[in-house]
Amino acid sequence: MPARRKFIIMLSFLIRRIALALTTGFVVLTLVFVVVRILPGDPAQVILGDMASEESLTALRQRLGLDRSLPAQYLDFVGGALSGDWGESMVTGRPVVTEIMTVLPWTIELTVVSLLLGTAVGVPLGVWAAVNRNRAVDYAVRVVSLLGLSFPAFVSAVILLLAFAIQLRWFPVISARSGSVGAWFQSITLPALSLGLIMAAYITRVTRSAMLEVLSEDYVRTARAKGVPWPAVVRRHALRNALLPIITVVGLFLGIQIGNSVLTEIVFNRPGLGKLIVGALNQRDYTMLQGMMVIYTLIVVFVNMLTDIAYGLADPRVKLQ
Amino acid sequence: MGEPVLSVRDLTTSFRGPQGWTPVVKGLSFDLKPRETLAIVGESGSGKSVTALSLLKLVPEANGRVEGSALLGGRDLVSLPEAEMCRIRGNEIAMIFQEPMTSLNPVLTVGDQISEALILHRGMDRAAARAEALRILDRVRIPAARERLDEYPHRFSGGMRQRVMIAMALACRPKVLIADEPTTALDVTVQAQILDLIHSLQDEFAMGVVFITHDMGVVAEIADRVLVMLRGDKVEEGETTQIFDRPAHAYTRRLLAAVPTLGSMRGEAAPKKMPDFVEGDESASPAAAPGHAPAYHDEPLLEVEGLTTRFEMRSGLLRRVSGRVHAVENVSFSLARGETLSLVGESGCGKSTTGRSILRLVEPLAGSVRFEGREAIGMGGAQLKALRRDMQMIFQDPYASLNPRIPVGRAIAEPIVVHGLAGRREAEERAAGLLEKVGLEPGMAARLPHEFSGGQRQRVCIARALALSPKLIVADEAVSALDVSIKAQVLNLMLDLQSSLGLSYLFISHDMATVERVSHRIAVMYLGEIVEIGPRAAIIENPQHPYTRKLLSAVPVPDPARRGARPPLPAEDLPSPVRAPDFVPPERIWRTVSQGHLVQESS
Amino acid sequence: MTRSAFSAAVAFCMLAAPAVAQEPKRDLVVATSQADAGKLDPHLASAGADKGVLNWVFNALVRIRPGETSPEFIEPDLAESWTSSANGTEWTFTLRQGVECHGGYGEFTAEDAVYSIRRAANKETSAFSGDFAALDRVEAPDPYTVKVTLKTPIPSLLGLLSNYHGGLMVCGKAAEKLGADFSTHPIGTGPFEFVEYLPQQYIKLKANVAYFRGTPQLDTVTYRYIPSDATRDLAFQSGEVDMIFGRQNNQWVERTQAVPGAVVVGMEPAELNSLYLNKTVKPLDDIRVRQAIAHAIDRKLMVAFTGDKVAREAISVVPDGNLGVVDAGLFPYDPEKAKALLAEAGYPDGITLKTIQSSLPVLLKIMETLQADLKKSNITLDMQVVDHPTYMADIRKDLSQVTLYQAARFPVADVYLTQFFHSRSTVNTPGGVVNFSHCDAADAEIDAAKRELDPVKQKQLWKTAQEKIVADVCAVPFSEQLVVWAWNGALDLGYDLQGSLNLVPQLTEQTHFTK
Amino acid sequence: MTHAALPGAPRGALRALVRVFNVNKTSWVGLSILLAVIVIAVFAPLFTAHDPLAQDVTHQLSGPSVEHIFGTDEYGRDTWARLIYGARVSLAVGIASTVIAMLVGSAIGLLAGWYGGRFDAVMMQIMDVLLAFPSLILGLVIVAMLGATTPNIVFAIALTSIPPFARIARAPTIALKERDYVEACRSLGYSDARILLVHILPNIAAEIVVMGSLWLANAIRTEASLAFIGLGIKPPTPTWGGMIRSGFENILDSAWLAVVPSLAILIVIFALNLLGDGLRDAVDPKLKNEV
Repeated sequence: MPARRKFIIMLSFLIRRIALALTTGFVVLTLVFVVVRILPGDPAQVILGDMASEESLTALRQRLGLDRSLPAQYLDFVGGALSGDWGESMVTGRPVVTEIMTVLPWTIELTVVSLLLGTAVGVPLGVWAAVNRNRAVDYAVRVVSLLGLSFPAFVSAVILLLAFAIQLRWFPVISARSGSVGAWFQSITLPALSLGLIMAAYITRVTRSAMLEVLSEDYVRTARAKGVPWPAVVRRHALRNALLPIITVVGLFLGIQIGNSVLTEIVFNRPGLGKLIVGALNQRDYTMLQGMMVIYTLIVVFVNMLTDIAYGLADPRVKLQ
Repeated sequence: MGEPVLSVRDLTTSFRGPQGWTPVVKGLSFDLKPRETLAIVGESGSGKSVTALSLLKLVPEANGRVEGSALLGGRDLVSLPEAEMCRIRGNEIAMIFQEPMTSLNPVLTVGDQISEALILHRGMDRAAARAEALRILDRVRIPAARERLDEYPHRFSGGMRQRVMIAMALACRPKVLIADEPTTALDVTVQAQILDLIHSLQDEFAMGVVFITHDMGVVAEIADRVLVMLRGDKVEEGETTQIFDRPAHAYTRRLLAAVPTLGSMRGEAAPKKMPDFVEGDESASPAAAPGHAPAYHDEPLLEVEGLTTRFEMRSGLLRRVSGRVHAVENVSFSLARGETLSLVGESGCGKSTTGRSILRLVEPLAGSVRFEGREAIGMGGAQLKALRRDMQMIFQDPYASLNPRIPVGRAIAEPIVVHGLAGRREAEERAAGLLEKVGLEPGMAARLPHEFSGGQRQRVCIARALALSPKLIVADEAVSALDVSIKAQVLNLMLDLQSSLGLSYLFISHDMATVERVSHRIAVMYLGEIVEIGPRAAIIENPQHPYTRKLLSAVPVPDPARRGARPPLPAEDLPSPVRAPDFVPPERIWRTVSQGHLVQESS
Repeated sequence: MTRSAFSAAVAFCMLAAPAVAQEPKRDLVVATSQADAGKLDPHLASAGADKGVLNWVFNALVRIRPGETSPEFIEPDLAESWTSSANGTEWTFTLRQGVECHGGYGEFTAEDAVYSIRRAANKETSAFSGDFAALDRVEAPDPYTVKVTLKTPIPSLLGLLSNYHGGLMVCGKAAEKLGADFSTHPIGTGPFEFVEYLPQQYIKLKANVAYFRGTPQLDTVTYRYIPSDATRDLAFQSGEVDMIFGRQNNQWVERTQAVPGAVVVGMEPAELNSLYLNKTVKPLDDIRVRQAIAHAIDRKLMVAFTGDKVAREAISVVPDGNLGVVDAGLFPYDPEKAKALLAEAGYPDGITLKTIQSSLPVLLKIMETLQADLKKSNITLDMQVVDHPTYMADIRKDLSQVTLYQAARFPVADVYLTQFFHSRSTVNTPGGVVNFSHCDAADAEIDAAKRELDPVKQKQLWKTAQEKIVADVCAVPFSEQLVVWAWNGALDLGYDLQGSLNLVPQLTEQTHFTK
Repeated sequence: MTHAALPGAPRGALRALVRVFNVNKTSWVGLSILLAVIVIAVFAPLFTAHDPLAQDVTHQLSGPSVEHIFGTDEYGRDTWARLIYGARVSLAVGIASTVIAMLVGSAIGLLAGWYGGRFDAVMMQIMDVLLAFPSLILGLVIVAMLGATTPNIVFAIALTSIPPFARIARAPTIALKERDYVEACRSLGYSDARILLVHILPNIAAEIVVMGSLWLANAIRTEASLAFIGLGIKPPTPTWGGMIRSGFENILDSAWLAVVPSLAILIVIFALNLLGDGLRDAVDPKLKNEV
């Protein structure tokens, strides 16, 4: 296929997906508005603290516009959102967009690095287990991967800190440092390891079962009949075909992970979306919650899009629809 | 011809099962000389494919064991360690497989897959390997090889894929080529092309070829010598002419007798049963006289008029229709009670879609399907459900058309219960009866499909189709995947059922010899249209349309004496039925050749 | 077992650390348990961790001496001296001269002070406007004089204008110029000035070289947000952090004290833990039932639960250490008596009380211990655990029969008594604050004490009020918890730390490292 | 024959089960572990002398000893007692919510895969949105609208777990839809419901069950995080998730408090996994087993 045509197909795919994402985004916007207001609790109370009297609370609610009718608030919110104005955090007074954008890179960085790590560990392990099906290696890998699945992230996080930051002193306890590449490496390694190992556990299992499937395919036999040595058969012929289910799980995980890495963020003291949303929730920061949940949805939609593109790259038979 | 290039002695391959080691190939010995083609013939379970895998040491090590010796260029392949075997496979001994659709790696370009062996065995760099791959693609006569080198297998047709497989196997000019049923999955015209190709390359490379097949027609076409296997044993080996003219072993004789031969029905008025393939009974038993004859004078059971089914292809930003697959285009025919009409043609000609459109498994775009005078198009809900009692379908792949998790007895009883014809208990009793009717034991009802052989499964499928006492059965390549002997049995069963129950069949097949045997009338389809339709004898003996002629001439004849009689066919794919969205099908003009024999005038 | 292994590991690490620092450190890193900064505007910040850091940046007219919490220790800060009229409604402050605002915003004058007080009293710009309800006028007759006029006298105007809550003085020009940005760029006059804020990471301050009490001895202060207890501890052990907010239990104190060179301090103000009983609902409307509950709570056990190093028994319905607190004679622990009282009130099989409970671990743990304790007297707590904001909202809607609440207030008995026990403050009413009990037992005494100018008589009124409230069993106070901090022993705060009203130790120009 | 059929049926089912397990011997190990866990949970009082609710300030956070084999928590409660009593609630809530998520998720996946087109697109988009909503917020909304009862906890956990199951079910449905035997079902006049339930679902069930066994760990832990927002089991009832959460607060002092319940979860999902793998092997129709 000529490159130009490929490009056009990709472009039209992207445009359609983005249009879909926007529709979804609008639905989410409405949903979020309603949901946030259903939540029990009162932002004014949180902002003013426990010494505030009922009078000052009423005054603050008025100032925040919380006393107006819901339709009026909704119109305001949607209008603002559409024109790119997400408002200011009710608690800190800083613009929601600024708050999200300051921590977003941290979250993306952690997710991407741990994903790479998880893949780098999980795929070879899964392949190894599949090739040695029902031998000791296979059982060992399966048990280890279950270990990764059943241990909460924060337990492994603290163990990593004790081992590498306290005993060995290779890494700092507080990982939020920036600057040189060395410092970056120091700050990302342990958190990425902690999250990455859990991802590795999932990826190992998926890789194993996908490989078992693929290894019984006819083209694997063809490759062997060609005289391709077994390791190359596994790597070049089988693994590439096992990629689709791996991509599915990685995509699913990516979506879940971006929202759920709050414990890792807390233990390694990294800024991140997880901490931001938990904070917003604890303070009933309506504007912040609204902005965050729309961002989450966009991330999930975006990740799905990436997954689809990855499908297309991994398997020439998949057409971008 | 000189020294044998491959010399096999006492080859024994066993597999470990629950009951210990079971030999699947038992002490097989043979020699293969350069430029010689040895056909290994046998049915499923005869051990012929395992023999091929054993020679390449591709038998799974965990539960497979190979003994004996196989000398290739002075080395014994059986005792060679894996690392050295890797240097021999694809290099000195190569193999091509039955399923071109699944035997190529879908995520690598064909160029890469061919180059791989060259890089491995010839030590070429990527550029050199690529150049060589291109040369070989040209050699296997793939049109526009230069462009296609960088394409992925899914963009190739089955025939073209098999050419790629051959290119891959022959890239390093092996001394021995093992071809395991390489043409079984292909259309007849493509099969003829591939056989030609293998033959010419064999001469050029001075290869010995071991050709594994169950198709005696193919054997007659290409083999120098024939080795017949039965349940792991060699039962007979000899020159091809000798095997065909003077088969020594009873099994060989039965095998030959079971092969439908095109033209063998000359002078027969009605479909005729095949000789029964019963061990010990070598006299081919003639067909029973048909009970029901087609009721041509009554109102036709099925009348199809102007049936058109198209699939839209969308692309671009707004998902606009960018083209349509004209799968079925203005197809008209009628089918009498008790009659068999065959739809023949090659993959993609629309014959299956026609069948599925009639059963409303796909929604036709236009046309009418009248069943017993009632219009089936547009029927919904209860009406459609009732209609489906009368029209049933049997599919090509008996492995895929049964739910693997449901015991066959329940599978047969289920439609009876669903249509409220009987309660569960009675339905199960009826199922047992149906099993008996298709030649299986009622006690097998509790078994799962995977416990049956292919032929038995197809019988189960027929029993299930019969459960609702239908009037019409659409048999979509119903016997194409079966072994010769099984095929004969299933065909006979179908004919018996027709004569006893007065069934009508719409028999969809690409196998002209079988079609000749079972049909009253034949319709030839090409690119979604019927190009010729008429009584069986008229079509076979007096084909008018060029495509019908091509189709007939490509059928291999199980007679080595007539080898090489047919002209070589050019390497090309069938034209595509995909048309632009604004395409308007041209008006067709029909010419009547004789009574009921119509042919489309080629434009 | 594990703990000793752990200490050994920590000791090993400390030994392994290079001991080269000849020059004392000049950069301090402090870690709080809060996850992120709230508003960095002194008149809006209500969270302790925000107020703590703002106290290093801002001054007030007067201050409570660093290390102390009682208003008895009020001393001059931006004001050099002050006078008040005999009826206590007119106050005149004379300002210190030559005090410079951070960031080149010029000298701090009476204009700024007036601006600040008006800002703090304005409900649009301040969370503490309610405290200034009695304020009539504030004027600046000259650049160094501030005149405050009250509508009625209040017990502690100096407290109101001290370095706590609304008393902090902002620089008017900066607040005007920065507008909304002021809450992320605090500009004050204190020993340290704001440098930068990285969300969820830290606030960085640097020494204010022109500080009027002298150049601070520390160069920079980094105030880190580390919400995970374990991480904060580990960062302290590894030496990445010099001072940490601690946990309120003996185990933590003992473990942290084992870190070589660590100083652990439990400081004032103690937060009082009380169970508030809604007098208006059955069965709590029967005083015998309330008395039974009071007898059923074992104060010694509640202290033992968190540990004597960080907690002490409550003595009154007002926290110990408040101006005016007395030993109000709380009911002795006596489960048998409790059961007898319940039987007498018609509940021989005990009672079940519905309570809305915060899921905040600190509070939940106390409540779970209390639950087990009350069970012994046949009192069942049906706990509906909700997240903290819901808890805060629901208990103010009067949805809980009994409410566990933990609080410290400005340490004058009046504040606590008014907010928790005066009928004006009853929840779910327009003036409602935190009177969950619907208590009205001592309204007269509380109001009288507000007007009383004689400190002795005032204290007597507060005493009577406390005794009446205890007798009416509006609430059952049981323990007080200290605020725990730990720091590297090489750090000298520059004063003796007894406590800090803002719950974060005050840093002064004197604070420095000795090595 | 008819006479023998009735009493023979359950025995036949049992024999089928034994046959299923014999295909993959490790299933027996999984089954034994699971039964052991269930027995211990149901007959918890027989396996400990301690009351899981009894507090004892004099034994706060004491390490493992003869008296308390897994030590005590910060209230001085026996960890082993809490662990085995906690198994009741945790397993019930975990299994119930996982099963509900499996049922609803697979139903959505099946229908979306079967009907395709716009319905599919909309359903999957809804799943994406559900996936994007943090479980804490969903939980809070449920508390606010329905109240914090145990069935609602199960509902909340199930709700957040639906999307993965929907995706797992959808892909094979699309693949099976093209199979001849499904086409055969249509030609036999079966209803869509029948085809989906009788002919497609059993063929994708193994994948879903295996996924479910992995998901259980998640569900058990989610209970604890929902407890944080008030949608959890009421104190003082012990749950594994709750134990892990409060154990985390003391992880530097008493690591066993978080590790012991984590190991318990590990053991349960390990057992379920062995069972699940065995099940998958056993019902594998072995379509490819001819050599």
